[in-house]
Amino acid sequence: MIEIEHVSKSFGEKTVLKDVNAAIQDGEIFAIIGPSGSGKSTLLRMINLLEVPDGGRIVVDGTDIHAERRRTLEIRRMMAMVFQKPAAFNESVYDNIAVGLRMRHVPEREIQTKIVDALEVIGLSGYEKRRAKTLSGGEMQRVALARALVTDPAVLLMDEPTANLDPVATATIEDLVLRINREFGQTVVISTHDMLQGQRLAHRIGVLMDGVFSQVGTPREVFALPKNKHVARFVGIENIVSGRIARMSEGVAEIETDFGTTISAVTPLSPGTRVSVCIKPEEITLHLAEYPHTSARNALGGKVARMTAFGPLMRLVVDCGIPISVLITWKSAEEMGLSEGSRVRISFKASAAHVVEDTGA
Amino acid sequence: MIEIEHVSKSFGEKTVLKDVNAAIQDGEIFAIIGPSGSGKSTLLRMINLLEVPDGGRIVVDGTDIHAERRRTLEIRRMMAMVFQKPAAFNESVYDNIAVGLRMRHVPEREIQTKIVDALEVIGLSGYEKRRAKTLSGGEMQRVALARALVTDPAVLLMDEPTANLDPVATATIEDLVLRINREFGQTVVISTHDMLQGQRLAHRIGVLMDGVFSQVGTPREVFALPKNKHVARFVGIENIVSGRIARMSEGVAEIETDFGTTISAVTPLSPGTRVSVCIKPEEITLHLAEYPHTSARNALGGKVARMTAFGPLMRLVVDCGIPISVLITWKSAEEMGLSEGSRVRISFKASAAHVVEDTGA
Amino acid sequence: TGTSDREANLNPSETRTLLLATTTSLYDTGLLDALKAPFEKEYNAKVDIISAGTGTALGYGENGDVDVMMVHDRAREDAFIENGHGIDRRVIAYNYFVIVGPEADPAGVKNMNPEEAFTTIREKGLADPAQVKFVSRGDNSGTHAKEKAIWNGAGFNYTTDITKSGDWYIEAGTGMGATLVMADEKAAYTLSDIGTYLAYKDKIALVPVVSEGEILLNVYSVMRINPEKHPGVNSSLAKDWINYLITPSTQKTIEEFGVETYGEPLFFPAAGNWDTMGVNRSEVEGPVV
Amino acid sequence: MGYIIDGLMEAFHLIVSLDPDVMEITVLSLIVSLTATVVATTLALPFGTAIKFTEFPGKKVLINLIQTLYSLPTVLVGLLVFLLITRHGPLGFAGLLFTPQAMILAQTILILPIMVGLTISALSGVDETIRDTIISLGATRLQFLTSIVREARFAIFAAVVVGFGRAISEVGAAILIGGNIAHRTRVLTTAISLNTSQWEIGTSIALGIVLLAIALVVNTGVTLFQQR
Amino acid sequence: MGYIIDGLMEAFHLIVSLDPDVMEITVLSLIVSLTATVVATTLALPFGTAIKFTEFPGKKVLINLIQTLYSLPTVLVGLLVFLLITRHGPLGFAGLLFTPQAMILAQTILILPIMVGLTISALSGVDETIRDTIISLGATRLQFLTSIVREARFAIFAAVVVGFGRAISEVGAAILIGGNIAHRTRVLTTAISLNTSQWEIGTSIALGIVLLAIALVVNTGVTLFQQR
Ligand SMILES: Nc1ncnc2c1ncn2[C@@H]1O[C@H](COP(=O)(O)OP(=O)(O)OP(=O)(O)O)[C@@H](O)[C@H]1O
Ligand SMILES: Nc1ncnc2c1ncn2[C@@H]1O[C@H](COP(=O)(O)OP(=O)(O)OP(=O)(O)O)[C@@H](O)[C@H]1O
Ligand SMILES: [Mg+2]
Ligand SMILES: [Mg+2]
Repeated sequence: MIEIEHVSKSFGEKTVLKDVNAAIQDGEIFAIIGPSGSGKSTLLRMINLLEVPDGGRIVVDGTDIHAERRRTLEIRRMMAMVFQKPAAFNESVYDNIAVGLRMRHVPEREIQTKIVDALEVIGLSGYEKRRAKTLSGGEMQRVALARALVTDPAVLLMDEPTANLDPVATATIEDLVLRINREFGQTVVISTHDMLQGQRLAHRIGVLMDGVFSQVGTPREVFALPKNKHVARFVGIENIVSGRIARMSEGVAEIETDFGTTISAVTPLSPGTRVSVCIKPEEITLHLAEYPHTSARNALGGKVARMTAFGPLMRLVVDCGIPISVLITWKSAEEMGLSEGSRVRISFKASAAHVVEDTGA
Repeated sequence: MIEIEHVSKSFGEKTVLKDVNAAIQDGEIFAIIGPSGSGKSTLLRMINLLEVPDGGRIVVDGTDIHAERRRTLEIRRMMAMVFQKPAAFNESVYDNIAVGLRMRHVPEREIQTKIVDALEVIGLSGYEKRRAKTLSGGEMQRVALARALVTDPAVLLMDEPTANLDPVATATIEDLVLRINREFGQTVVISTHDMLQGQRLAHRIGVLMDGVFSQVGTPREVFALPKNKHVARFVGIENIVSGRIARMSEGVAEIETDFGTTISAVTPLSPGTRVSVCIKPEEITLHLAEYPHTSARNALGGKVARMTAFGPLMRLVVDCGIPISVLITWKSAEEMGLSEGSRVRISFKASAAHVVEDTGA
Repeated sequence: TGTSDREANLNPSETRTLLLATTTSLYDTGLLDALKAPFEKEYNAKVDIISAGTGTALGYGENGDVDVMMVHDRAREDAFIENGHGIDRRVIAYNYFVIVGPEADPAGVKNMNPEEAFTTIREKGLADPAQVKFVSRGDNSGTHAKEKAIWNGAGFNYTTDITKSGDWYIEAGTGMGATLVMADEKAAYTLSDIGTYLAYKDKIALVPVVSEGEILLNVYSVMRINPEKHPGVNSSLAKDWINYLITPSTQKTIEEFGVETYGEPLFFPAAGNWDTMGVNRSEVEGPVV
Repeated sequence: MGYIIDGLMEAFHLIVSLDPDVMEITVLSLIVSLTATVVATTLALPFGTAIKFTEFPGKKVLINLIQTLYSLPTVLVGLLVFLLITRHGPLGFAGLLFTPQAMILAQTILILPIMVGLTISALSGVDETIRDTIISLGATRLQFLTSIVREARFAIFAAVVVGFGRAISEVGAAILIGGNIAHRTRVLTTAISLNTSQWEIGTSIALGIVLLAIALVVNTGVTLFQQR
Repeated sequence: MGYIIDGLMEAFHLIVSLDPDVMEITVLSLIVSLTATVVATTLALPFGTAIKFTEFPGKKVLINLIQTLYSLPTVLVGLLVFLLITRHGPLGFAGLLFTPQAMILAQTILILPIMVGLTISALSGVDETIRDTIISLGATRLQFLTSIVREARFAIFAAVVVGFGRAISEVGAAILIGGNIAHRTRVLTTAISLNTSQWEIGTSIALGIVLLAIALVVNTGVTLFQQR
């Protein structure tokens, strides 16, 4: 188990981590997401003993790793890290992957088998003799992963390991990580800026923001029920509307938004509270303006302001006084004959509006 | 205009580019996508005169750039490149961004204004005095972009410029690129492994595979009508079924798949041709098994084998003899009460099945 | 043990070794090489010669790092012996210093006596330093000591009248050879031991202008390092070496040395010439016991 | 140990008393060696950069030869320069022999190979990505040179310090070319040699300490400069 | 120029004829300087690594002092070693004066600062990410040392070549400590000095060329070794 307790870290004047807390279970895949510069790499580096916290401690299997200097090597050898900027030794790919094993005095024959297998898995068979410095960005990232994996670490730390990989290669790597996690119960701590990757891989996600974990939870929790509007915005909830709870009726809150409209939503918060209402674009149903009113509590009229492709979906921005993003399938867009300027109605259930308290900032 | 004509390149024994051809228009945003190691960076580096083609030529505004050595500097100065592994000069962030301007003898006062503006745009205001070597991965990537942009290049080359950025920062950068492209008519050549980014940004996309552009076209063309099954697989079309055109009836081909089922599809190919049928997961409609038959030509029964989150959507793998991926909204999944093991029917229109000829390999 | 030979310590089967320190000008004549071969054979020993500046050579001696010392600077030898470092000095040979200068002899000192010549050079040098110059060893070597003696003999105070008196007087601070080369380059006068001059004669354009005069006498001696002060020096072999040098046959070798190469002898044997050199007879002929 | 203590005391005394003779030779040492270092650096930077970043046949051999010249004995350099500037030599007309200028020439020749070699070595330490970035940003040849040198500045300063160290500590060429003439071409090393040959060990050590002291001052200056 | 041509001819003759005297002093030169280089390298690698990768107060000052010692005049080193090993010196009992062993000692001391300094410089050229990677992979102290040195090997070999060059070309210490005794402590540089003092310029140049020739051989060996 990796317990991160009140960890803080500053570089010069700049405080990067204020008070980071988390407990990562054995065998868990824990993803750290957060804006660029929020300290993801710093945190991973501290777990890997490459950086020392200014305050707090990191406890691995009961050992305060930064305090027990005598056990440093042992602790490091049970971990392996894949760096965000993978460094290539000025050697062959083979020798690059072999480094960790040679340090552990693994017999050369075994090393060879392991490396051949690893190269196979990462899709770089036959690259043994290549000078690692000449690899492409994605190739080097995979070699760095192989270098970490061959040491069979109990804890695998990965800092944006697929940043330079295309979806197909990424899928391979993710499958690999999932497999070793399942088969060998390896603990994996991964930082990623790929929200989908967090969703696909992680058992739990920690959202690192402003020096703390703003939220730690399952992917569902984080993506569907963000704790505050910053997390909400970061995880891609585009529709965030500020307002105040005006009253409660039948367990449903009426929220007066700052734009005049009223939104009904389910929330335990009491009247008078200032809140943000988060509505995921995919939770919104879109109809042509003439469509009969639905049962959904919330319905707004508007005009399609922009239509853009969004992978398998189409993203519409509907101007209802405030711009609201809506995701629909290409099919329905086509069926409805939508185009920019079309008059539409959007609606969403009271339960689809996620309400979070506004706490300053 | 950048004309890439029969360009080839080998490193030692390894042929990376065989015969690359493309014409990139002035003011166009051209995205290069392709698997890791396919030569995207190499191609960009050749346009930037950092690498010399073994064969073929690259013509920029009528000049064969690798032949006219006298004009090298002039040509380089009309371009700017953002490297995949951005290099930081061992100086402050300010000095890092100023390099290109100082080379062009821009007055220091103007440099200062430009840098302050650029830092503002990339979200790193106040970073002027930071040692660039200590920046986080994403911060450095943005600084490298600023370094390129401040020189006001006519051609902007970007090698996976947002690989290390979170979606929010990515969106900022993309907006920036779109804006300068619109406002100043800058030509942009970008390599990316982010399919959505290709879709969002590019006017046209070139798919680099096996040393050639397998397909060049608008995002819609590339993603909806991939030229062959490799491109199809690469752009994320998960359902690719091999078969043979058995007969044509009423302009619709009956394709006998290698798995026994028959698929109806629209195609100009003639009977007897071996083909792959590509069906995008989002084009497939999913019903509970008891649902009355639809008008769709193709309908198959099966069982839900796996359900996984896919961002705003849910991805199901339905076992219909062959595994078929289907994307549906969380809402419909919920409404239908789906779970792993549920018996379902999938259907798709004949026009939704994209047929490509199988040409060996 | 009294004669704990360091060579023997390193390699017991090796022959005994005598460490001999000497000044460069003597070593460079090749005389010592000529003398050591028969000695090595006769005494089944090895003679290792260290050549250095007079000061350095004496320095090695003061520290007891060598067994035998051969220099030509009586004043400093006396001090050395007085301080108890050296004993059993024997004079083995002598010759004369020469004042050399450009063929054209711009100061016109040819055939003057040394003191007169020096006086004239100084006078003309002060008047026209572009034409008349003097290069001094300037290194407190035996030769330099002699030069100072001549200046004194001519009635000058060396430090006040000569050094820093003008551009004509060049204090080189190097070896004899380098000084000769410098004098040649600058068409200047200088004082040289005859051995070095003869060795350089073909390479430079300087000619002897004054070679006679008592004050030019140059006496070479040998002494051993005092084993009481420096236990461990190879004392017995050192005695053998000194005695070997004063034997008539060795003296004859000294007398003949160089004739073949230079057409004239480089040294006069000490034997029988104690008067000329102004030393005691015992210092020339008395065997060391 | 006595000598060393003597030497230290004497050095201290010479330094605080600003002994005029010592001052004179110290200043000359500094002038000669600093000038030689500056000249050699000025030559080594473009040469080194050209060799490093140009591909030509025999490049490896050339680098090997340059490295071989690290072993150039100072006396040999002295001799070669002597033959060049002696009255009868090709440059004899200039009357350079036994002048500080000639010593500068000799020391420049002496340290040039090591400065070129270490410059190449320093530039090799610069990441290729930095090189690409400089070129890509549209550098002229000169801008490329200055940018890359700037990036390698720590290693280049190390090379400069090595060059200066070799120049100021060498004696073979200085004595042969300068002649160790008092008040004219006597520098610290030739003075140390002279004192040693006179077995003035205390003074030799004192002068050695003076030499190291000025080297310390120069290096501190260089270090502060490079950290600007 | 005549002398140079004479020197070249004589060098050629000396080399092809395998002149036994020249062979002897060449071999001794090689043994002394190579040994000193090896010893200094063996010391410089751990020292340099320790200094580079440990933070301690006064680190910058220490590095500055080490760089200052690049300027150590060879004569001064000779004197200090002399005072150490002279009969009445602290190590006098060992009888090291006028032996090749003592010359090795002196040359080791002479080149140690430059080798430590250039090792530090070489290690500074290694990217921090490489350093982190080595540590992260679970290196022991020794493994860290060998890995980082391996990664910096080109720059370290450059340092070795500099050290060897300085060792084999120095004469001040060799002559004071070795005494330039024929068949015992005469090495190439002391022989060159001797010949120069006898104005045998042709022979001096010839010996200088021989010296450069063996430096070439050594450097080529090192180059080939490092490219393995
Ligand atoms: N040595 C340093 N000196 C000053 N600031 C530093 C230093 N190292 C890191 N930082 C700053 O600390 C912050 C956190 O850096 P870190 O690399 O952990 O971010 P990150 O979350 O991994 O970002 P990214 O997603 O861009 O990789 C950044 O703003 C970075 O600029
Ligand atoms: N100097 C070189 N020697 C040998 N092979 C090289 C060299 N440089 C590049 N390659 C190979 O050329 C291929 C193309 O490299 P390139 O960097 O262009 O790929 P890429 O498409 O940008 O990949 P990625 O998406 O991983 O960045 C890679 O397989 C790479 O290993
Ligand atoms: Mg990071
Ligand atoms: Mg690439």
